[in-house]
Amino acid sequence: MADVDPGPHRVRVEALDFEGPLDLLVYLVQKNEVDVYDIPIALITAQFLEYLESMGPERLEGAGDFLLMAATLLRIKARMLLPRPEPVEDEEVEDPRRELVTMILEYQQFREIADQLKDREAAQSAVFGRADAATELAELGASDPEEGRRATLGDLLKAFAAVMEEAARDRVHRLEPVGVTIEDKVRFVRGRLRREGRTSFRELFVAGEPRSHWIVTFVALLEMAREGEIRLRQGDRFGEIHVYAEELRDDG
Amino acid sequence: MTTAEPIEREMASRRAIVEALIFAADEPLPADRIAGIVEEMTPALVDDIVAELNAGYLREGRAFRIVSVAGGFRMLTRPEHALWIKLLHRSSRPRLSQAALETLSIIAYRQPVARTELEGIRGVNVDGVLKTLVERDLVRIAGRGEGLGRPLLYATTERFLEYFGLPDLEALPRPEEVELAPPDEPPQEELFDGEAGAGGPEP
Amino acid sequence: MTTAEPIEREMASRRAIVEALIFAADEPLPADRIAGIVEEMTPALVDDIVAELNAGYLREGRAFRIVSVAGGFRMLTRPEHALWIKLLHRSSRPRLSQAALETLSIIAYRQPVARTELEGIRGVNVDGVLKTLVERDLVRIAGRGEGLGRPLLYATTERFLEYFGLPDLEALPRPEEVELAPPDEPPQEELFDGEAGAGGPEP
Repeated sequence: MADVDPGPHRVRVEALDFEGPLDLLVYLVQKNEVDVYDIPIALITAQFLEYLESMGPERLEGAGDFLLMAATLLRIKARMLLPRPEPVEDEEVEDPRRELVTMILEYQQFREIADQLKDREAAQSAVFGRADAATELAELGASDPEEGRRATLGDLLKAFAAVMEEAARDRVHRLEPVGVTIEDKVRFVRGRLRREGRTSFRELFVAGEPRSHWIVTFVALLEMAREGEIRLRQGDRFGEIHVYAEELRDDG
Repeated sequence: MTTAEPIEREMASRRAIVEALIFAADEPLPADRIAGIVEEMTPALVDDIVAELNAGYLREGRAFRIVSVAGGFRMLTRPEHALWIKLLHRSSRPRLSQAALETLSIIAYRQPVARTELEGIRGVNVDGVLKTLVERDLVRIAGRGEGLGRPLLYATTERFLEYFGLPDLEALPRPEEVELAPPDEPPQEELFDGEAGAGGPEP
Repeated sequence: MTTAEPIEREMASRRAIVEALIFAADEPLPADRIAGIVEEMTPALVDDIVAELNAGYLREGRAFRIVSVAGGFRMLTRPEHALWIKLLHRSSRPRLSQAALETLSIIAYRQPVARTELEGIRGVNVDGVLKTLVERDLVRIAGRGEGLGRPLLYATTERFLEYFGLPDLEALPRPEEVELAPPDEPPQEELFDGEAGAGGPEP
């Protein structure tokens, strides 16, 4: 475009940021205005390496991909320097650059699609649905507000990772001495029941208590239920469970 | 559309803006909020425009209307259509609570699995959740275990695969397969441009 | 309401039901789901009614319209009101990064596709991007490939279509006709391992 072309060697790329080695290659091919089917491999390789050298430490985590491409370029360059064998009849001589060309063109093609998707994304960001729709559906009884949005595979994976991490953390707690006995918890439950006659199941599991204590409470409750000392009742299907003292029980 | 007076066009456009705002709002929209956004608009004018919009909806037999509730204006379906909406959503894909999702994920990876193991991992009672998952045909009883009391074992169903778009159970990714991202690389940053799409409509 | 013929009234009421269902839904609503719950309704008739509704909205200067997206219908505001609604919502939706867009483009055309093929084309590691795309429900795991280690295969989701406002995969943007190889050379298949992606629309 410029009238005075400073020459292809002057392409400066240091300040630019690239998505990856192919992004850089496409840039170099376009900037040098060379034919992608006849890439001046020595020139492009030199500029590619120049960029690599200029990469600051903050880009180092992606440097491996660039180094890999640099190695490919150097290999192609070396093969280009080899004297070409006389073409044998019916046998195509493979251009060492062919694979590279295919990679560049293919990448370029997908980048065009990405650009078009980007335009579509921008267009979509200008239209809005009813942000209130989910609320209205819940109000109409057409969906349960207790339930989350439609779960995806990603949600499933995340849930599993979270729950396993939590369980692993609890396992560490379980190694600590329990420090509470079933008898302690039976007394605790009786104390609650004596005061109110009934208690909510959930409230017996004291928040902040180690989970090992909950297990002891649970075993204590099972024991008491087996002995007929207490009765467990659930209001409705998913409702709260209550613990009642069996009235006729003569507590000895 | 062509020969309208400038004033009329102006009114029509302000009417459409008010309509767009009430339509897209995620909560009841007070008149003064609208007046604060649209220039040369007053709460009283908003009230007039809403009345005009509602008259139009009625005239055209639209299925919705703008209702004034405590906090402001909401665009809602007319009550006579509620039945259809309920009917539609009875047949829709079930949604899952966090508790259901967690339990389901353990069943998916550990199947066939007993209730006690599920409770051991989640640390809470899972009876209710299990029941819902079975009712929704995401989980099935797959037999009985060997141990004490021969506990029921749970596994996922065909419906489960369909729900998560999986061709078969084998395709369920192992957590370590998807967790390959190096920890120093925050994925959100990688997915999104830093400053993102602020600003007005695109050229 | 007044002297309309029974048939006309019937039509008007069915139109209102379709409108109510699309208005109330919080995701794209397929025509066959509407047809499935309303008597004597077919998907083709739903299409006609939607066209009629849209003509009415245009005539009345409504701020919204019904758009065909991700295999269903969704009621959305017209783009000219975007500026006002963005003022209302305050925070703007973040846009996808270049890495995410490029990865999505390849998945869209090559699905189902393995991670190695994505990395071969992009020339960079895609672990982090893939994980986040799955979490964001733009990409799903669609099975496992045949090759060594049975790699996970990735495909796009319905959410992907909705995000980009595409009615279906056929509507994906076409790249400019770029020849992948000079005309006298064999086509690209030879250059890739056989495992590559079948299925999906051709670029």
